[in-house]
Amino acid sequence: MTQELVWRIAGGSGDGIDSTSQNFAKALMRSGLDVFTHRHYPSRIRGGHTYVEIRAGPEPVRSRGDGYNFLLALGDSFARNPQEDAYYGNEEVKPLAENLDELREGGVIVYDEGLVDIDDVPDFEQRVEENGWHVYPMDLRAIAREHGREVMRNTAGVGATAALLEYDMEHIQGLMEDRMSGDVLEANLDILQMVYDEVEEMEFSHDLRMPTGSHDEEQVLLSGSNAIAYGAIDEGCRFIAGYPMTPWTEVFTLMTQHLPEIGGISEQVEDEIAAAALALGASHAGVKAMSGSSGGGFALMSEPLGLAEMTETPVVLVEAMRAGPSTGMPTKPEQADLEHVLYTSQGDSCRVVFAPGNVAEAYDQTRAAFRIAYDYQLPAIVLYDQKLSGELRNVDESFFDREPNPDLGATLTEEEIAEAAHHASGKFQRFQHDPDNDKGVSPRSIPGQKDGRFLATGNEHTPEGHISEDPNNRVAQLSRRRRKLESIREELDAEESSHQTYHGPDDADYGIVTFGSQQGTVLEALDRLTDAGHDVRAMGVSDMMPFPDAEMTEFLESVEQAMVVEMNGSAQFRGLIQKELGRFGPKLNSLLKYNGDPFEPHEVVEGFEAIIEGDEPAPTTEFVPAAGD
Amino acid sequence: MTQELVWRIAGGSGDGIDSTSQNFAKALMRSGLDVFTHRHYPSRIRGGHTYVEIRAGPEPVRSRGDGYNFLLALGDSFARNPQEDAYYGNEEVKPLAENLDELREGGVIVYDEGLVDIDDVPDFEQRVEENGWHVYPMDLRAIAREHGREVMRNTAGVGATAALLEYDMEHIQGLMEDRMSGDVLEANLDILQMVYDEVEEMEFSHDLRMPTGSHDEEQVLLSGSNAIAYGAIDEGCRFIAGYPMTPWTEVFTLMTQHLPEIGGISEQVEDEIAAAALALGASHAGVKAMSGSSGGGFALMSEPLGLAEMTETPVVLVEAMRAGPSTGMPTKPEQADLEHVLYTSQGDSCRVVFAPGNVAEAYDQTRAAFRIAYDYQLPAIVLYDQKLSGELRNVDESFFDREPNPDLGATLTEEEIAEAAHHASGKFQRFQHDPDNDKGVSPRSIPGQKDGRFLATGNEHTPEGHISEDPNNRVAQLSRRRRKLESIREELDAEESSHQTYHGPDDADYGIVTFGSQQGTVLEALDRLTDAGHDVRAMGVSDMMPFPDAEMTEFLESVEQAMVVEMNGSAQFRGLIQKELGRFGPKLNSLLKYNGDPFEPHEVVEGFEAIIEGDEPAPTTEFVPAAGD
Amino acid sequence: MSAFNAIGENREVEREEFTPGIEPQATWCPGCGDFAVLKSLKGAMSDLGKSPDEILLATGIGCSGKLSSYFESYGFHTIHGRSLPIARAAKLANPDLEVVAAGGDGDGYGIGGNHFMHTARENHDMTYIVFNNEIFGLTKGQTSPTSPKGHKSKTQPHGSAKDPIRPLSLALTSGASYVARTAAVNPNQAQEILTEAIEHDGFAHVDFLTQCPTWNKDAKQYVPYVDVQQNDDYDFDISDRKEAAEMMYETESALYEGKVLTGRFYHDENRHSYGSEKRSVGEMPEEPLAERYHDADYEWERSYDLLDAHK
Amino acid sequence: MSAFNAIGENREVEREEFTPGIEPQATWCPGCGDFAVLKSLKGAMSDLGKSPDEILLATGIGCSGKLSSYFESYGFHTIHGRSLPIARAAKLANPDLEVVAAGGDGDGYGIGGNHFMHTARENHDMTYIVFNNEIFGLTKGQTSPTSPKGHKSKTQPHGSAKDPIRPLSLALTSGASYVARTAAVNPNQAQEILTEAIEHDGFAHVDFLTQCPTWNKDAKQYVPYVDVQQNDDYDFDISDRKEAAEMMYETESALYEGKVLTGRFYHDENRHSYGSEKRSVGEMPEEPLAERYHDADYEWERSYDLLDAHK
Ligand SMILES: Cc1ncc(C[n+]2csc(CCOP(=O)(O)OP(=O)(O)O)c2C)c(N)n1
Ligand SMILES: Cc1ncc(C[n+]2csc(CCOP(=O)(O)OP(=O)(O)O)c2C)c(N)n1
Ligand code: SF4
Ligand code: SF4
Ligand SMILES: [Mg+2]
Ligand SMILES: [Mg+2]
Repeated sequence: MTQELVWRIAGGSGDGIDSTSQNFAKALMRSGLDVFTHRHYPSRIRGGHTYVEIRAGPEPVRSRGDGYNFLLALGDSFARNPQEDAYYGNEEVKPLAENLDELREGGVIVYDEGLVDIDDVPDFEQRVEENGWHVYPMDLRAIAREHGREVMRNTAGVGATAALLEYDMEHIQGLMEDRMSGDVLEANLDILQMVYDEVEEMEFSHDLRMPTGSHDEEQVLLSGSNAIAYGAIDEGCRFIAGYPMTPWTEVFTLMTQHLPEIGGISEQVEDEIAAAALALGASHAGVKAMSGSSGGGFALMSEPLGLAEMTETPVVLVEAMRAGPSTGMPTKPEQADLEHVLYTSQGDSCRVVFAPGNVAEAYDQTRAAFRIAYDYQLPAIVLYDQKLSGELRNVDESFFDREPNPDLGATLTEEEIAEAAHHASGKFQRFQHDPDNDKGVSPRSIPGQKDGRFLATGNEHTPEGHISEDPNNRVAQLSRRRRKLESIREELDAEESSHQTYHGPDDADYGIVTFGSQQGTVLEALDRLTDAGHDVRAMGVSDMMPFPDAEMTEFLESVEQAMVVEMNGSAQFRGLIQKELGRFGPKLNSLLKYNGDPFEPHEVVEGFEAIIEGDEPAPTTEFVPAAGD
Repeated sequence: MTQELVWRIAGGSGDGIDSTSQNFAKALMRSGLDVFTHRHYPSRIRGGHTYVEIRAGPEPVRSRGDGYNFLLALGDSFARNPQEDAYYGNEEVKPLAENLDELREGGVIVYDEGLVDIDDVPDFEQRVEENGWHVYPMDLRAIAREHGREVMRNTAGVGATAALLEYDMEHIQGLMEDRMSGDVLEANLDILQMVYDEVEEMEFSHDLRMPTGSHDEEQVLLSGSNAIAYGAIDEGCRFIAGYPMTPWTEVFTLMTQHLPEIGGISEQVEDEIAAAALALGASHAGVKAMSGSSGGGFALMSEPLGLAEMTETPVVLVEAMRAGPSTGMPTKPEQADLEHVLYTSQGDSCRVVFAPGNVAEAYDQTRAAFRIAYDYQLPAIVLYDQKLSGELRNVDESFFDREPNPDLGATLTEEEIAEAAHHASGKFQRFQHDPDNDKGVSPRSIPGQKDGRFLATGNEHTPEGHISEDPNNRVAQLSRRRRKLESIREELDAEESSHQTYHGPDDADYGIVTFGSQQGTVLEALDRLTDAGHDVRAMGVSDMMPFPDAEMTEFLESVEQAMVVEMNGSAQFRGLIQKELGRFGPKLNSLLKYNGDPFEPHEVVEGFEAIIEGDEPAPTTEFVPAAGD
Repeated sequence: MSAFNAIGENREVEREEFTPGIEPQATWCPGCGDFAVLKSLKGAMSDLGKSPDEILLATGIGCSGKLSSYFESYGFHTIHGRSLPIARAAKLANPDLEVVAAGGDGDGYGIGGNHFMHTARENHDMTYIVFNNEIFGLTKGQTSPTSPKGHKSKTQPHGSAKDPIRPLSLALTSGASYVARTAAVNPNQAQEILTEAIEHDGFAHVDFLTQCPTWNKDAKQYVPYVDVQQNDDYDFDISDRKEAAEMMYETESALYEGKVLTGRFYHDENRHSYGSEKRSVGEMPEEPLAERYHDADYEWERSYDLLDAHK
Repeated sequence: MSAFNAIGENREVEREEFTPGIEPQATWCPGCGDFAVLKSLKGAMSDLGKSPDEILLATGIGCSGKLSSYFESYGFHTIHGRSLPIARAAKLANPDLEVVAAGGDGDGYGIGGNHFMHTARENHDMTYIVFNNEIFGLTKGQTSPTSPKGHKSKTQPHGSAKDPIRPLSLALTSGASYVARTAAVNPNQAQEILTEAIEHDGFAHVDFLTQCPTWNKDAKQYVPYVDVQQNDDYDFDISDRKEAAEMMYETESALYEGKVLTGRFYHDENRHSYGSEKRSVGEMPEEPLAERYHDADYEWERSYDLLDAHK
């Protein structure tokens, strides 16, 4: 029986690939499978090589596979006329031509012969033969035109997929019925049926069939961006300010769509400096607030971020990484903003940074970010990337059945304020040198509260907030603010479940360490390495600041050598480990990738083998061996 | 004979302390002494405790001393009326009261009894007695009023100083004659004489006398900011754009005053984003250009900085650190922007950062920054701080007798462009994957050059500059850009003289490491430690990026333990060492200070003793021991 | 019951309540116009019966920005140029707060110019006071966006080559619904204008001429001043955009010819404030959001109830 | 001899020279108004006899920002909102270059609004083309500063509560000395206006209506358009600031009532450009700075000669 389907739908930007694939993934989920999606698209509104890959099987799917086994190659409606030596190549055939390299042996191809001319695909016949591919040309466009409109060729393609895999159509039909109505629904259902019938007539040469599975409970399909937005909502965040930027726009848009319905406020403002400043203003006035951006937009938040640190204004910022520097490759994932997010803004950093490893962690860690930001009065940042942002996974519905937490954290009631220390000037001492708790947190009042007035300032300040350059006050305040980070680390260490994930035997000889969105890929690779007889253990790290020194030390002490896997060119995460621990450098090897595509499991496997067997790693990755001791 | 004078002049902001002390320092230099100044002032325009300290002696002076031995306490013309529990205390007596803690035993005090009432200085008589101070009250204001104007009390104070130290007045008179004329000069000379005569009548109880010395050649007195500006001018920098911010304003103002005279352009613009962008625009158009800022202003340059990296636009930025985060303490020094400057802006950093250790290095390293920025087409940053910015030292005039270098670096002439590779689209290939040199540098054309047109873009791009998301092109371009850093490291390593300074025996057991402006203080402390029989060596580091891995490794391997001295609260420089080398953490101890005052030599001495003898370090510093192994 | 009992007390408030019970005393230079802003703001708030705890005063960075240190209320001394976005969000979060933003001419028309334009455009219900001393005070006297052409300073040694910006006209063009100019030398007018500005339901921009004797000019140079409402030479309708625009243009030009015109220049009582616009399209709750966090009975919405779309 | 021989060639330049010899073909959507900007700019430059190597085209980020990819010249595709400060510095560095900046309405009036205001104020000799499609195109259709009130988008699901900004009025108030609006649907007018704008010695702002059929509206919605110079209903003097201001106000309002007014709105031939102001106060050299680096005979000044003040 087929273990997994890895289905790729390819076409042009603006051709509806995204929504078609999302619906298909949902159908697969509904029929009992676990699913995982991966998006690839250009920074262009119309046309250009785009695909979405869905990996589905009866067992939990954590990552892309290596390659895929079913290609649905649609046309690109906005393909440009090719010319010789063209920058963008022949776009008309890209939905087919660009995807062949990764199609597994024995894979299935359905392409729209109405739009794609295989004569323009170099060496097509030969490659088909060499790889034992099964090719089914169909005039999907014609079918769509005949029974509905041209855009419905996506439906036709999905129908063909289902039929070829002998997949029960009811899930797809059900979804259409949920999403559409009237003539549009009719036409789509017709097309689906037409194609199904047409395929039934055909002869199949392939063995691939839809895997089957079942879920114990109701599932929901959602992306990292959904999960972040939901985490924020469940923590009582009711204010967001932002400015669009790929891929952060997804979280911003989701929040903007939900907030008015639940009595919250979303503001699209003039730039990201303002966006961050608004979030601070709203939080200061007593509302749980967030902002966020990507790349250059986050860079513009650098100064307000420091203001939040200095005024101890709670705020959550999200940063969705994409390939940099500068505008870089706006729709491609990378993990190269780690150092930027940790250190941008003048002065000693006093912030929290979490890098969730999957959809569920994105939800959990967004909640943790809010909790900590408000309890400890500092900025907390959720650092993720273009990959996690758009990656769909199924999660148990019950996972979300939790209590909301609108608690404002370290604040006082008017009664408490009346009891609290005030300075002779009349001001409430909102920034005490030695607050009662040993966390370094001095509770705040909210504007409008009686006798709670104080000054929040980005200058160094006395307990009541007045500007001060007194050296003793300075030391008391700065060290208290920094003490908060230690308290947070203690709190996180004391929690039942760590934000770090481990996989593999405790006593393994070798380690693989990664952070953020590459977690799933590394775990997948780990299984393969273990199957291949390697003695290896993996760690996925989410706590970037405060850093989990103890956990990381324990892990690295337990292994002889470790490989650090990250998507950037300067080994930033490895640098962070070295910085924080001041040792282990000679044990660490780096596996880097920065071509705009996330790691595939086989690349991690090959990278690992390069360490212990001295093999060449995959050509798309860069291997940086440990420093000689 | 007296070895050194450490003279402190104290008063209010806006009372001319700065220029008076500058002139006095110059007089001392002219009379053959080496001098070094230290400024302390509040973030306030008029009034508030201000002092300038001049250390002068026959031998080179590298740093402040511990304490000082002569106080000239003037009045604060803008002192506010004190109230009980006042935030700002009794400002009228601050010029005297605030300075007593650091006055050495047996020191001399001259105060203006016209303005300062010693009854308001707590325990004054008692402290005088305990410390064996020699106190000379004089009504300086009255003398000034009588012979000129009240502001001339500074002159009277200088006269009193000279007389009490039996210093030949001619140097002071000479300076006045160079700077003033007419009635003003007359009045000042009169006052000087009056005071001199008056003091001659008095009985001296102190032994302190002006030290004497001589210089082999003509000296010039200048600050770190002067040195940076002159380094820029000598490298042919003729364009600066900026926005005022303390302490960067000094470099900006100096350049703005000089540039029009030498046919350059200075632009004060709407904000720092624009300032950095203008510098890029001017450089792109073929002019050597710079910008800079401090704290929050530099934070705003984050996004343009990344654009410079991606478009390979040469530019020099200077960052003058002050105490942060946020507005912090605007007039106080700190070294807490190191990580910010290294990593701000999304994506992998590709920049050069130098942190000069003294006035001469500030000049040299600014030149190096320009040379490298233009040769390697990237942003180079000179990172210094409020201390170095305003610190005056005497330097041999001949030090500046060098050739200017207006070379634009890696550029082509029209003839060379004609020969160079062009793409079929007509564009010059300004971003070749594999340029002829092995440095990773692809030479550029300048707009207006025939057939040199190309596209500079912050997106990832092809050799001719067109936007591209092609994975192979991406890898070629990003790895080439990063290769430049390696080439620079090689170039720096190969140079005759390293940017790092060493002091003490090669085979010492212990090391002290610091960076930037604390160099002189550490060297001073080293001498004391050596005198006290410790076996210790010091290293002052200037290359922050690319980091001098080999030099640092050699140094740390040679010692058993090392102490890292830096002015911030999170041990950023120690973190950088650990990050870069991945080891030595267990050997490293941190000595931190972040109260707004730079280190004094004795604090470094005490910190060191804390390591090897387990003593308590000075209470103003924080000692962070090595991580257990 | 509100969690914010300082709000809407509507009691007699003495102007002394806005003076910190003890120091800090203002560190402005002797003769600085900034004192007059402090004084007139205290007077206006007292006239309006606002209590210190219901006011949020957000300031920028500059000598002017120190206003929040010397005016007793909730204060937010922000960063250079960013008082407006912080202030307007606080107003959205809790519309019951009395929100005032203030800063210098460099702060507001230089680095913060874009926020000025967009906040005015959105017509947030708040007052914005710009201390216009035609100079960067705190950084020691550089040319500012309102410094006259030809103005010499350390960063413009040969005199500025730039025409100054037109703050009143910019406010009007951008969409401010109340625009006035007053001067430190005329504290009575200043207090009246600030009172009106605070009462106005919309974005009220007050360009406040504050002499800087240390770097620029002293009070004398702003005298005599003319109140355009009091002077027969100036006859225009402040509710008429076109007439207001012309009067502003003249006023802005006149300043650099030594003629100090002050007064109300524009007042549009009909334009809806941003809060009410936003509420009317259903993008802002009727009750102040900040109250909700103190309402023990509020049933907080959960993502669990939004999952249907994901099934 | 100049080091920049492309400058001032003054030869016949075919518009095809501004088309890259081969791809990249524009990736704009079919029917996008941006094609018209490209076309009219090519036409204008050809009419003016400018050669591709003497032009620097600095663009922002957005669909509009891709102009520099498809127009053959020196190009600088900068970052979002920052084309103006980069462009104006290039002009100061080498005044002989023909400098054009371009970007979207979000880029220029949103995030870049402050640079717009200050560059206009300074009156740099350059042309600034704003592709005004009343939307954020590249980020997929969010409301922009010129989107009409009530405009619905993913980030304004209930319709924008904000009044749009007034780009022409802002340019005028800020100090632009040439202000025009043209439209993609009127390529002939566009080419003429761009030609004039480029020829103008000062800051020329062209608000270019570019339909975005993908997210906003298609070309039909900009038809019919009226050229205010060609239509007798509009009689005003483009050299008169006051009349221009009123016409702009009307034009801006009319757009949202479906009436597309285009043409020249303001032209001040007397205001000196920033470069000439700066030269006249002695803060800018007469010869282009960029030339100096290629002058083998130039005696570069040294700090050594400035040390007198330090002795
Ligand atoms: C981002 C940033 N840039 C620069 C500064 C330095 N700075 C502080 S106040 C100021 C300008 C002061 O002028 P203005 O806003 O007119 O206020 P004034 O002091 O005249 O009241 C500047 C440039 C800063 N604090 N932050
Ligand atoms: C600092 C920053 N913020 C956000 C973005 C994302 N972004 C790219 S283009 C764009 C707006 C596009 O709108 P507009 O300027 O009107 O150009 P158009 O695409 O409509 O031509 C935005 C927000 C960015 N690149 N940089
Ligand atoms: S410098 Fe000028 S603005 Fe600042 S306090 Fe002094 S007088 Fe006032
Ligand atoms: S999205 Fe709109 S502006 Fe962008 S290319 Fe398409 S039609 Fe043009
Ligand atoms: Mg000012
Ligand atoms: Mg647009």
